[in-house]
Amino acid sequence: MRPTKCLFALATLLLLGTSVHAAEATSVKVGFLSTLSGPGAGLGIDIRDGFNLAVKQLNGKLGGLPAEVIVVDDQQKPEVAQQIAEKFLKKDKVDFMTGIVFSNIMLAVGQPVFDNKTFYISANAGPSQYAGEQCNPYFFNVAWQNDNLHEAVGKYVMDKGFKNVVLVAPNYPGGKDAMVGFKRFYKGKVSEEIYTKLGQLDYAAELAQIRSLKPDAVFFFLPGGMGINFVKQFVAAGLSSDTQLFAPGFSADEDVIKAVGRRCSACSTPRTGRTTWRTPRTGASLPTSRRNTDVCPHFTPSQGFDAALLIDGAVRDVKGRLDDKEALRKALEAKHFKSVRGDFKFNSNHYPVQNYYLRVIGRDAQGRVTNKTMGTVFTNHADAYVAQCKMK
Amino acid sequence: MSERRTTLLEVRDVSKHFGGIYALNEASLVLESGEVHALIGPNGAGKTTLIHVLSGALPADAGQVIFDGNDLARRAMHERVALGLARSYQITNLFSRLKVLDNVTMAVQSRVRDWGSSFSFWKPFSLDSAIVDEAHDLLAQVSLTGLAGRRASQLSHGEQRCLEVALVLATKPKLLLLDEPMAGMGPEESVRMVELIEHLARRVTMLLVEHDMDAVFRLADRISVLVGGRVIASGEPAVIRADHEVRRAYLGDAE
Amino acid sequence: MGLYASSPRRRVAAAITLLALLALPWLMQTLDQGFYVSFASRVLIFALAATSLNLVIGFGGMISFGHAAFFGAGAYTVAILAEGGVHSAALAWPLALAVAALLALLIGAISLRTRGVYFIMITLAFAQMVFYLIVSLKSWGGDDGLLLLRRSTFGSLDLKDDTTFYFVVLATLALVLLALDRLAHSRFGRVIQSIRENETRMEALGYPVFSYKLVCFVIGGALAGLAGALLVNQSGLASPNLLHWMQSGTLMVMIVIGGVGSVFGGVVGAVLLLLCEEFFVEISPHWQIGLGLVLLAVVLWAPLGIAGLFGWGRSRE
Amino acid sequence: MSALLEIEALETAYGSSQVLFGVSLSIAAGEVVTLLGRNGMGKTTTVRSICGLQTPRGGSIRFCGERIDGQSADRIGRAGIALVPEGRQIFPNLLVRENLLAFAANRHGVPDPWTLDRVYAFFPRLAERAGVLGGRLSGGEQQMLAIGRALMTNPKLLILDEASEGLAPLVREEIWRCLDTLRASGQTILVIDKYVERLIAVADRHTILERGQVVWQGTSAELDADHGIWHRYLGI
Amino acid sequence: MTQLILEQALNGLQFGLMLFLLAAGLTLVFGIMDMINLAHGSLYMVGAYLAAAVTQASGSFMVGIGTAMLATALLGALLEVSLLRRLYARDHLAQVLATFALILIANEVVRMIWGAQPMLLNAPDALSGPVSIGGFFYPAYRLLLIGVGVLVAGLLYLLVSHTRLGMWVRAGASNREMTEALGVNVRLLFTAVFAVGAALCALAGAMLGPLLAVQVGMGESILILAFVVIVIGGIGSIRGALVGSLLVGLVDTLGRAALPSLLREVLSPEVASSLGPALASILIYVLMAAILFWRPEGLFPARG
Repeated sequence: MRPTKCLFALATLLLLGTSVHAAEATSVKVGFLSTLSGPGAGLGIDIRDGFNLAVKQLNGKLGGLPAEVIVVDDQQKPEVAQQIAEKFLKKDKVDFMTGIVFSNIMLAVGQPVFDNKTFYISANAGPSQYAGEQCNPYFFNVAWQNDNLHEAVGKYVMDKGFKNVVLVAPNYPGGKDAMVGFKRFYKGKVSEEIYTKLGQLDYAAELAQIRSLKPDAVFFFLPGGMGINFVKQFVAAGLSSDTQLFAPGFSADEDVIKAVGRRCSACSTPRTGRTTWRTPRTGASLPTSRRNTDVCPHFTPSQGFDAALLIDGAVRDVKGRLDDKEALRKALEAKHFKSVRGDFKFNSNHYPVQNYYLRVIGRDAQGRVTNKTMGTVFTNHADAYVAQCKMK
Repeated sequence: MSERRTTLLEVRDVSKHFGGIYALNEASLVLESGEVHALIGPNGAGKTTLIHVLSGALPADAGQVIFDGNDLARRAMHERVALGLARSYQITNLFSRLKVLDNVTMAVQSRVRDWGSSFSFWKPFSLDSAIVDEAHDLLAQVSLTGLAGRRASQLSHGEQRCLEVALVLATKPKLLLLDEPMAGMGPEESVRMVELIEHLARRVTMLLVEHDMDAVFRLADRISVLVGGRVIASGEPAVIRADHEVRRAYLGDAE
Repeated sequence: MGLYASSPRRRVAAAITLLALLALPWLMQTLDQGFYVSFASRVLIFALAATSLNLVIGFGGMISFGHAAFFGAGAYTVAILAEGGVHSAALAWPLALAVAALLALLIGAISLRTRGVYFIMITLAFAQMVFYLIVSLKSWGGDDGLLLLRRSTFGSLDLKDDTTFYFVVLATLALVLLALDRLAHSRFGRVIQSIRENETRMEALGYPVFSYKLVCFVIGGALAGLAGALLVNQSGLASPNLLHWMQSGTLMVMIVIGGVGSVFGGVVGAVLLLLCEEFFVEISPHWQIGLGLVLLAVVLWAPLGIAGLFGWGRSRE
Repeated sequence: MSALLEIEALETAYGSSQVLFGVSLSIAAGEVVTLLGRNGMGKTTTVRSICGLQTPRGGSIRFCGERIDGQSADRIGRAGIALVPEGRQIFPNLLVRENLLAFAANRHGVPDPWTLDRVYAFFPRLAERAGVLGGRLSGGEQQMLAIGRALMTNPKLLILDEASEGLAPLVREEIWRCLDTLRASGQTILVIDKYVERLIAVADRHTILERGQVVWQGTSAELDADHGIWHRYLGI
Repeated sequence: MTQLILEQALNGLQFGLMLFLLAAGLTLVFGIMDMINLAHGSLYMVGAYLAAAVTQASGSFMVGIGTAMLATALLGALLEVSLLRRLYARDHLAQVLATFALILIANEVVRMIWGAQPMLLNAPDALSGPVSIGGFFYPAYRLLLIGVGVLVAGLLYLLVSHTRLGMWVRAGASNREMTEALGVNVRLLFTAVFAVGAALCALAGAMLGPLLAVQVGMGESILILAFVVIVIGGIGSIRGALVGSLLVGLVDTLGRAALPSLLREVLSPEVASSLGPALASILIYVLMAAILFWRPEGLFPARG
C-alpha cells in the first residue's frame, strides 16, 4: 500500500471519527419494543406488522436510508422493557424507538430515552403525563392521547341519553386515563368504577357486581385478551340483553370480533379512522403471517404503519443527518406524510389532532361480522392536557 | 455407696400417649446424684419416649419432671442442656459430614457459661484455641485422638458411638441420658464402650437405657424396669434379678 | 470449619477476579461498549441478592421460597423515599436494609416455627402477600411499579454516572463477600452450618436453634434488601415483579447453578445466568430450554453446582 | 419335608453397622418356627431381610426354591410371604374393613382361601369394628387386624414380628390361640416373641439369635428340657 | 343483595372446583411421594394447549378435551418414569429446582410449537349464553364447570374411598413400606397416580381455557393457588384438597366482591378503595399462614 493512500485512509477515518454529527448516517436504526407475548400481545403484533409493512413498501428503507429494525418483546413487564430500552440506547445506539403498547411500560421507559435524546415515536401508548406537564420534545404520538377514544365514547353515551353507566378498566395508568377521559364528556351517573388487575382474565366477580347494579350501559377499557374475555363472559352472563356495551376502538378490533363473533352486536366503538385502510397508497395488504386480513378491516396495524411513515418523512427531510436533533424534531413536527386512516396534525405537545368516528359492530353485505363506521363524534379533536404542556 | 446422696432427677407420674396408645402411663422414677441408673424393659415399653420427654424433644401430657430443683415442664430442649441435662441418641446422630474434631468443638462451643454465646460474626473460630484444646482432650478420653481429622461418617459404628458420648460429655452435664449406647455394636466394641462408661461413671450421674444385660448388670448401681409405660420395679441389680414381675415381663415366666 | 477450603490459591483467584472487575469499565469504554458497564452493575447486584439467599439456604439450610420479598422491599423502600424527596443514599440505603431486615424478622419469626415443605410454602405465602399488597396499593404504583426518576446521591459521588455507580456496587459486593467469608468461619457461621447439618443435634447440644436461624434469616433478608436498593438505582424502577415468586425461583436457580453453601456460589450463578440470558437470547429466543436442561443436569448430577465441580465450595461427601 | 424357606449365611447391615453375621435358617411347609433372642440381636433385621425391606449384603434366601434376596418387597409379598410387623403398622387412615380388603388375594389358588368373612369369623372383634378407622383401634385390636390383613393375602408363609408385644395378658392369650388354630390348619409360620414358655407350646422348632448369629437351634422339647438356655440367651 | 351473594358464591364454587382439579393430583403426588412438583402447572398448560389445538383441528370441544386428557396423562406418566422418580429421594431444594427447570422447558417448548400469543379456545356455542336459575341468569358454561367439578370430585371420592386402587393409594401415602410388603407395586401405583393427576390438570386446563386464556405461563399463577389449597387442606388428603379448594375459591371471590364495600362502611372511601383490593388479594395467603400457624399439618392431615 502506498503511503499516500494509507494517509488518506487514516485521514478519512479521523474525519469520520471526529465529525460524525456533520456526516450523513448510513442507516436508520429503530428499536421496536413491544408486547409480543401474553394476553396483551395482539396489539403489539399488529403494530409490528404494520410498521414492517411500511418498511417493506419503502423497499427496506426509511427516508432513503437502509432501515434496521430491532424487534424485541417486552413481555408486558416494565422492568424487562427498561432493560431492553437501555440496551437499545447504550448498546445498539438506535436512532428511534417505537412500538410500546401499554402506558405503564411507556412511563417506565420514557425518561431514559428522552435523557438520551432519542426520539420516541409512539404508535399506541399515549399517557396523559406526556401530553401535559411531562411533555417532551423527543416524544411523538401518531395514534392518540389515551383519553381521546374514551372521550369519544363518553360523548356518544352522553348524546344517546344513557343515564346509568358502569365503568371497567384495569388498574394502571392507561386505565385511569380511560376513566377520566370518559367522564370528561359523560356527565351522567356513574354507578361504579371497577378497577381490575392488569392481565386479569376471569371477570365473574365484576360481572356479578354489574348485574346487581343494573346499569343501562357499560363502558370498558380492557386491551387485548382481557377485552376478549370480558366481552365473552359479559355475553355468557346474559347481561347483553339489558345493557349496552361500549368500548374504545381497539377493544372491538378484529381479534375481539373474531373471538366473540356475532354475540357482540351491542358493541359500539369510536375510531380515529374513517375507512378501511386495507389498500393504502401502494395497494398492498397486511402480511398474512398472523391472520387472514381479508376477513375484515383491521385498524391497529395502521398505527405502526403511520409511525414508520413519520420516521421516513423526517429522515428524508433532514437528509439523513440524524444527529442534528433539532432539525429532526422540526421535521417530525412537520409530519410530511399522509396517514392512511385519515389525516391528522401534531399539536404542540406532539399528540395528534384528528377526527374521531363511531363504529358499530355489525354484518357486512356478505354476512361477515365487521365494524361499520356510523358517524363522526369529534372533529379536529385535541387532548385535554395540551394546555399544561410547556414544550421546552 | 454408703455416702449420702441427693436427688438429682425426679420423674412424677409422667404420661405420654400417641393417638390411643399410651407410651408412658404415670411413670415415676428417682435418680440420685452420682449413681448409674439403668432403665430396662421390653421393646415398646416407653424407654425412648421417656428419654425424649426428659430431654424436651417431646412434651409430656401429664406429670412433672424435677431436675436439680427445677421444674422442666416449660423448658425448651436447649434450656435443659444449659441446666446440665444432656442426652445421647439411640440411632447415631452426629454431624456426619463434619470432621470428628469439628463435631466435638461444636459441642464444646455450646457452653455459653464458659465461652459466651456464639453470636460472634467476625472473629475467626480458629482463634478460639481453648475450645479446640478441650475438644482434643475429650477425643483422648474416648480414644478417638487419631481420628480427629476424619469425617464423622467415615468412622466405624463403634467409633461413632464413642464420638456420640464425647459430644454429650462436652456439654459438661450433671446428668447424662444414654440411650442404648451399645446398640448395634460388635462384641469388642461393646467391651470398649462398657469400659468408657465405667470410667465416666465416676464423674457424672447417668441414666442408661440398654438392652445388653451383661453390661447393665455390670454398670448399674440401681435398675428401674419399665413395662407398658410404667415403672414396675426399681432397685439394686440383685433385687431386680429376683423380682417376679420383672421375670414375667422379660421371660413370660408363668411361675 | 472443615467444610471450607480457604487456600491461598483461592485468595489469589479472588484477587485476580477483583482486579479484572476493577478494570472492566475502562475496558468497556475503550471498546465503546458502555452498555456493559451498566449491565455489569446489574449482574453484580443480582450476585449480591443471590449471595444473600445463599446465606439462608446454603449456610442456614432454610429453603426459603420467599426471598424476593426482601429484595423487593429494599427496592421499594428506596423508591418510596425518593417519592417523598429523600434521595440521600446514606439515609435511604440503610433504611432499605432495615426495612428488609424487619420484614425478614417478622416473616422468619412465624415461618421458622414450621419445618420442611411447610417452611417452603409459608415463606412463599408471605412473599405472595407482600407481592399482592404492593400490587394493590395504587399509591405505591400498583401494577406499574414505582419509578425512581433519579439515582440516590452519595456525598460528592455522582451515582448518575454508570461507572461510578458500578464501582459503588462492586465495593458493596466485595465487602459483603468478605464479611460472608469471615462469617462462614466465625462461631456464628459454624453454628448455622451445623444446624443445617443436624438441627436436632444442635438443639440437644444446648443451642437455641430458633434464634440462630432467625438471625441468619434476618441477615439474609437485610442483604437482599441492600441488593434491592442498589437494583432500583440501577434500573430506575421498583417493579412488583421483583417481588414475584418467579424472582425467588430465579435467585434459587442462581445459587444452585453456582453452588449452594459456597461463599462465591451466588456470584458464580448470577454471573452465569445473566450472561447466558444476555447472549443466548440473541442466538435463539428459545434459549430457556437450554437453561432448563442445564439446570436439570446440575440438579441431577452436580448438586454442588459449578463451585462444587471446581472444588471451590464445600467438599463432597 | 421340603424347605419352604431356606436362608443361608445371611449378612445384613445398616450403613456402617452390620447386624447379621451369617444367619442360616430353614422352614419346612406346615412348620411353626420361632426366632428368639434379646432385643437388638437381629431378629427384626432377619425378618426385614426375608421380606425384602432390607437388602442383604451377603448370603442367600430361597423361597419355594427360588432366590428372593434382592427382589423388591412387593414381588416377595406376591410370592406368598406376609408380614405382621413389629408395632402392627396397620394403616391408621383406612377403615378396618379397608385394611383387610385392600390386600385380599388368592394368588396361589388356595382351596379354602381367607376371605373377609372368614377373617371376621376368626376375629369377631374386627367384625364389630369393621367401620372404624384403623388408628382408632386398641393395641390388641390392631394386632388382630395386622394378622387378619396378612392372612387376607393367603400367604404360604406368615411372619409375625413381636407377636404379642405390649398387649394385655388376656389379649395376648387370644393371639396365642389364633396361632394354635392357624398351625392346626397347616399354615407355615415364623414367629418372633418373648414368651418362651408359650412359644414352646405353639412352635415346632426354635432358633436363638445372639449378636447377629444363630447360637442355638432345636425343637420345642429340647428347649423345654434346658431352661439354662433361656437364661443364658433370653433372660435378664 | 342476596342474589349478588348467591351469584358470587356460585362464582367462588366454580373457581374452587377448578382449583380442586389441579390440587387433587398435586396433593397425592405431594403426599405420597413427598415430592414438590412445580411442573404440575405446566401439565395444566400443556393440557389446555392440546385441548385448544385438537378442538381447532377436529371442531369438537369434547374430542379436544378427551384427547388432551389422554395425551397429558401419557406425558405425565412418561415424566414420572423418566425423571421425577429420581427426585423422590432427593431433598426439597432439588425437587423445587428440577421442576422449576421443567417449567422453563415446558414454557419454551409450548412457545416453539404454538407461538407466543394466546391460543383461542371457545366453548361450544350451546354453552356460550346464560341460563336462568331461580330467577337470575348465570352463564351456562360456568354451570358446566361446576357440574364437571362436582362430578370429578364425586368420581375421585368413589375411586379413592371405594376401590382397591384408592385403598392402596391411601395405604401407600401413610406407610409405603408396609404397602409394598403386602404385595402392592407402589412404584407402578405412583406412576398411575401421577398420570391421573396429569389428566385432571389437562381437564382443568381445557375447561378453563375458554374462560381464561390458553397462553404460555398460564400454569404458574394457578399453581401457587393449588399449593395454597393443599397446604391448607393437609398434604396428601383428597378431602383436604376439596375443602381447601372451596375455601380458597369462596374466600377469594367473596373477599374481592365484598371486602371493599365492607371496608367502605367503616373507613373513609379513599382509604377503603385502596385498602380493599389489597386486603382482598392477600386474604387467601393470610388464611394459609394462619392455618399453618395453628394447625401446622393443615386441616386434614393425611398421615395418622
